[in-house]
Amino acid sequence: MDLIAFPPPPDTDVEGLRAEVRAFLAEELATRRPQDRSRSWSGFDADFSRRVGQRGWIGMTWPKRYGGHERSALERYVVLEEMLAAGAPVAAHWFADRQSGPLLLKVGTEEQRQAILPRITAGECFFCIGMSEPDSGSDLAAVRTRAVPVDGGFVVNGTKLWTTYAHHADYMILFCRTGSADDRHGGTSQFLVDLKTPGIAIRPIADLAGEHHFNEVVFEDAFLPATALLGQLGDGWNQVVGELAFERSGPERFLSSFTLLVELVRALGPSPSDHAAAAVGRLTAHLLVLRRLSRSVAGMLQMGENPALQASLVKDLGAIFEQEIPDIARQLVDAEPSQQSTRDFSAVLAHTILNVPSFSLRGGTREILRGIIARGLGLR
Amino acid sequence: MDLIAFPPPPDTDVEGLRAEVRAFLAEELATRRPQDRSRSWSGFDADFSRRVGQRGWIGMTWPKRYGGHERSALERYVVLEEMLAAGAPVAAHWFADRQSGPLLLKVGTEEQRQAILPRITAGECFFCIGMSEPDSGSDLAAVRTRAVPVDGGFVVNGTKLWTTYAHHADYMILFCRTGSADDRHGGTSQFLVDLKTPGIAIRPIADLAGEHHFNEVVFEDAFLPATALLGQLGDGWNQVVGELAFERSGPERFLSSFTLLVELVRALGPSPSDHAAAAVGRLTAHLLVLRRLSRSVAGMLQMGENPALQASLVKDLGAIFEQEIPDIARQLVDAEPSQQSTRDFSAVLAHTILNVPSFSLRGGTREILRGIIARGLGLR
Amino acid sequence: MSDTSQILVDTATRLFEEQFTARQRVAAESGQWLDAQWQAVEDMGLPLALVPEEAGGFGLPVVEALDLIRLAGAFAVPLPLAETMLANRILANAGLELPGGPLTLAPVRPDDRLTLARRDGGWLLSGTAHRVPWGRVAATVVLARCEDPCGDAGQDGQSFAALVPAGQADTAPDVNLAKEPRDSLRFETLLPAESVAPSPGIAPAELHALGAAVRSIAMAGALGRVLAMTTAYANERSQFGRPIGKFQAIQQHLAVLAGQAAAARAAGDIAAEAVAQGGSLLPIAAAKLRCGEAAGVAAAIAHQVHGAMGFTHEHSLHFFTKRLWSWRDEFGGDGEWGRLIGREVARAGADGLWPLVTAA
Amino acid sequence: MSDTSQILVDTATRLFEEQFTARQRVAAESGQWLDAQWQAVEDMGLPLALVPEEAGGFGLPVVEALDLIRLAGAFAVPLPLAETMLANRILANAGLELPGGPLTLAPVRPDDRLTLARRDGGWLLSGTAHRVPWGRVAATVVLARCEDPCGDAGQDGQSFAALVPAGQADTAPDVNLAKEPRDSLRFETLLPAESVAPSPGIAPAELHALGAAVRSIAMAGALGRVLAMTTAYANERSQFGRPIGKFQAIQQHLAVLAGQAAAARAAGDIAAEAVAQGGSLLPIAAAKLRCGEAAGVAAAIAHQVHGAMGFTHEHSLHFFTKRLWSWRDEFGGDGEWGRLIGREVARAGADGLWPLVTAA
Repeated sequence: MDLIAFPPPPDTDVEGLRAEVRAFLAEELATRRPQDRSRSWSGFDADFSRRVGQRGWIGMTWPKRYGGHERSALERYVVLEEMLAAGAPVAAHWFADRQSGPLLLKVGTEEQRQAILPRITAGECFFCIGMSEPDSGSDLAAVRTRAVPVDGGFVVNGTKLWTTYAHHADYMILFCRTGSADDRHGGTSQFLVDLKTPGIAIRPIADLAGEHHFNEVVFEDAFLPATALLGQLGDGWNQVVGELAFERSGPERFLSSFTLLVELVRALGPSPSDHAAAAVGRLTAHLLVLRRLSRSVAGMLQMGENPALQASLVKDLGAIFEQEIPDIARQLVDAEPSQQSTRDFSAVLAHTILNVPSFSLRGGTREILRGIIARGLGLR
Repeated sequence: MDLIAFPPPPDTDVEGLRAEVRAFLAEELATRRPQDRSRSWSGFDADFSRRVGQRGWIGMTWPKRYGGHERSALERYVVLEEMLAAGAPVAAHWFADRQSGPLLLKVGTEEQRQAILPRITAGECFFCIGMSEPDSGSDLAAVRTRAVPVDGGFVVNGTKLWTTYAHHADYMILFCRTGSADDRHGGTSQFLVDLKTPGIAIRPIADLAGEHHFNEVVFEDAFLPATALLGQLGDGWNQVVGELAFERSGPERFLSSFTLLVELVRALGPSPSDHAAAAVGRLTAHLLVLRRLSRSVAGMLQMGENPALQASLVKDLGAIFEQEIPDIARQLVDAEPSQQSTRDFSAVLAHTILNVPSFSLRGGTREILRGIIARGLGLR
Repeated sequence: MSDTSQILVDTATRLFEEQFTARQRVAAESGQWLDAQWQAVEDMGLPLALVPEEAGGFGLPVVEALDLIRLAGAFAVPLPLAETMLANRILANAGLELPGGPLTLAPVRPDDRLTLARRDGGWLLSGTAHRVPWGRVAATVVLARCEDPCGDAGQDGQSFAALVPAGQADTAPDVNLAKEPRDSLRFETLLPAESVAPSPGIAPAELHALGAAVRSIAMAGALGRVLAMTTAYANERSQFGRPIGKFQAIQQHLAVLAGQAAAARAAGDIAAEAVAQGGSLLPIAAAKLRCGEAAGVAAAIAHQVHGAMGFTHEHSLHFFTKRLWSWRDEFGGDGEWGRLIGREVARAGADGLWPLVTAA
Repeated sequence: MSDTSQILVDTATRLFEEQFTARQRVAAESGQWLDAQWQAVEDMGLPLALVPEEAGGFGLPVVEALDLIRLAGAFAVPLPLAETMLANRILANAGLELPGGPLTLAPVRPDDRLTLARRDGGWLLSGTAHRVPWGRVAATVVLARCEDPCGDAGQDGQSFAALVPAGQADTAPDVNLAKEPRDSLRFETLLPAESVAPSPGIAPAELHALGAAVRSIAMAGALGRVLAMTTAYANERSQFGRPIGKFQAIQQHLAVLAGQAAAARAAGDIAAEAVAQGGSLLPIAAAKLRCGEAAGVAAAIAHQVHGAMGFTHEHSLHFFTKRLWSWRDEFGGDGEWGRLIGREVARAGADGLWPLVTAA
């Protein structure tokens, strides 16, 4: 396999849809400030998500019988990239649209799908992902949270960490141990957890800027009915690995700092210096290439291929790009970053500087991704 | 130990000496073209070295009884940095002044010292270093060249590689195996080898630009007298490691691309753009800091300390600096690099681009150095 | 280092260790003024460390006094210690009385201009100074030009130092990334004659350079701490069955971090010596630029090694990285100082570059 | 890809594999013209790959024809294949006869200007073109403005294509880092009427962009080869008792190299599609810049992994890295193309940036 040859993205006509989304966003976000737009996919707005659902833009590729719209992966891609480029607050429906819904479609029971998927597509049912734990970050197989079979279901004990928006979510996809701790991969399973279940406590974790997105979710003898099991008992590891290509190649992997690039262009004005023009031109060139790579992976996913390696390449390149934007911006425009600034550029710069460190950690650290790529090259 | 706190360099008055060296170089190098200057410490000129020796600038810190001048390490430093900044062809006396002479002083016999050192300081006896082998680059302990004791001396067989200027040198400091191959460190020794010894063949190895600096030196039953042993039998590893601090912290570790920086300033002229000024200013700032770090290590060496870790830090930072100069220069001045160009900037750029890859390989690869630093931090 | 200095450094280290824990830093971030801590710092006399002996200081060599600022950086001390040290030095230099209490400096942004004019036997101070450190709580030592009418001072255009008590300016609060106050102060303030004096040798441009020097030194301190924290974390945190510090990828990162910290430390030393020798601009510019660059590289590595843990408010890493990300742009960012050096190089010309480097 | 194209690619691969070994590359570096190899390439018809069927080409889709240039890059083919392909296309486009043999293009530097004027029933070509690829051996297809007197052509200022036989210009030889000829040609040359024709749609600026596109595509090919060579070397070379590819530090390097090679490949594809669709400037500019940047990063890693071995002339790595270091600056470097894109972005404005990106 030629790892570096990405096939051309599907040649789908999406410009009508794109215009529709732009018109919708122009109206929805008319008053959204740049510093709010710069939150990118961590902006949460349940009402906005409901309206997105009403437009048919959640679960776009899913079967109609589950509330989906049976559209192509590239059409979904267009909606998503337009939302991210505009800085729309997608977080409420985001995790379900990207990961949880597709997982339910792939391994869920008919009952689970019918109960949940239409509510997701309506923008009325929000998900969070319960993967990481205090001692299991990059080393996912080290999870200790455990579901023990009991009469009629399972009892769960343990602690999940870094669970984004658990405090607003209806459900968690829980990844935990159901077998022996020695069986690193085989002894794990996934569950569909209603967060109103007794025995689940959600505690905020402030991030370095003092904001609350993360949570610690503690399970203390939480009882899950047998129907909460998602997929096969003991198959959790394989199911999770299958999600990764979906998680690592989307436009969210290179557009997280895009608002700052927009504000940089605004601050530089219509007659940038030669150097500023070259710097912005370079970033734009990177963006064009990343977008092509990412759309190519979307096309591969649509064809049913497993572009896990290509997705890792996109995420690694994308994170470099997202992280260098604030470095470049602050060299081109003289401004001390301040989240409280009344100057858009300064406020967006501040938000971006404080957030970029996470871009090469979330969804697989840079070192883990590069290890995966190296293995793909035949080095390990 | 606080690894990152470098003591202030000794406060030695060296400006008189500096002026002397500058005057000497101004005359000696009046007609030397920039592309020749850009060879930095790989420029070879035996006549020039003899005149440097006549000025008392080789073996400056060595005892007078061996032809040295008993001057301070900082005085030697000044002579060296002036030579390198001017692009003087120092290679002929360079290896002996930096490494081989100090090694002889440290572990040589009185006979060896008296026979060799005065000729070095006179600029009439040139050295090369026989360390690397085909299968022993970073892994020096893997050397296979072997000296077997025979009546009255040793017989050497094996092949040394990358031996810079062996084809012009009088002597080689040979590092080879004298004990068991299982004893990775203990079974090695050093020898002072007269390159006119029968059984030694020197073959050129062209570098990527097609130039000849490197050699392969093949020993076939070459007989060395017992008096060629340098230091203790079996002590080669410790002796070599002791050389490293001398080899890794000098101005040659950050001035290798300096000629290009000079030609860049010339090409930009008296009124650079804001961006060009900032870029040159940044490089100059790095240079000031590197020079302070390097002179600090010179001071530590003079005090008899063993700043091996600090030297590794200087070399690592210095190589980054030397390697980024061509990248920055080509962004600031529009010129296609060509070694045959009649335009100085283009010719110097070409030479530098072709040579910078070696700067993070020679004298310990970047990865090896960083491993040493990590160990110094307590990580291994 | 002299024995006195070593004792001072040791005592200050103990003080900072005792007084500044995460709890104080969180309180300061939320906008609280740490009065008890300030008193402790003041009781030890640290704000006077840069004041000459004849003006009531304790005659510490300048380089050693500035080492306190490195220490404060290493403890993320959320107080205007560096600002007060500099302000007291400027007051003493101008022969004005040292008021005690926290002080700050203005202007700190290169485009801000403050002016003084004779009015009613005293002085009228006018103008706006942006992003003044701790402007909301500290008295401000202002450097201003005397403009017409200067009256009998007869020194139009000369630089004056003036002491403005806290609360005498229209204050628009703002902060840096570490939530340290960086406030806009609008002055239209009558000052008594005894609060104003000529400030020989220190004009606003020199103040800017002094500020750049102390921020460089503080960055060197913070970077040393970031290196120590990150090394310790790499040895503690296990993944895949061993400490992450055993992985070569992490080791290579940490070696780069150490290099940046060492470069910043040397740059800070360069800046301190330049201040001691009278404030030569080139080395201070180089130091500020180099420390600012080290700050960016080092903070990125530190967060990468700390992983999600370092991204929480609970972990202390951010107290240092947020300061580094702020300080690198205060008193002139990399670009501003780089241009200054680059223009000096251009003036010296290609063949003057090396002499410029060895003379700096 | 069509079956015909796949057959062509496979055949060309075999040809390049057979014909271009280190021996040929060394000979070319020493200044030798590889006539037998050129004949083999020409016999296969590759120089006509971009010529429309009606003008004697074999009607290959443009994107697939350009893939031959990627292949040539992957084999460091030391012949003006890309130049001849483009030159034949320009001649065909202008309705001029295709002469066969190696061709090149001029001008290739943005500041060079060539002019044509009517003279004695033919044309006088004047001006100097610098750094013309293979100028010393190839016939040159020139793009020039017709200036007064244009005579009955009556088209002052229009762009004309002209074919100048080899050896008709004053030649000052020069080379790039890979020792590929890059010669200055000074023309003061009378051409017969049938060698000159209007060149609708291709002016010197478009020629510059076409050149940038083919160099991007060639860089993508060379980078793929560099990745393969470096991966293989890491698996072969042992240090400290195991292949260096088992060390995490080397693995992380190679992953970065793979990312750069993938980005360059995608950029090359973007450039090829832009040429196929008529030569839109923005994607070509982006491609050239991105491939040039990848070239620098990737070549540095490749040499770092290859160690001293890759620094010898005997090892083949340098044939590729020297081309990468040269090609990134030919037909416009990163800065030139970045400025072009950046100015287009500035024209579109902040809110026009995203629409510009999705339309490109």
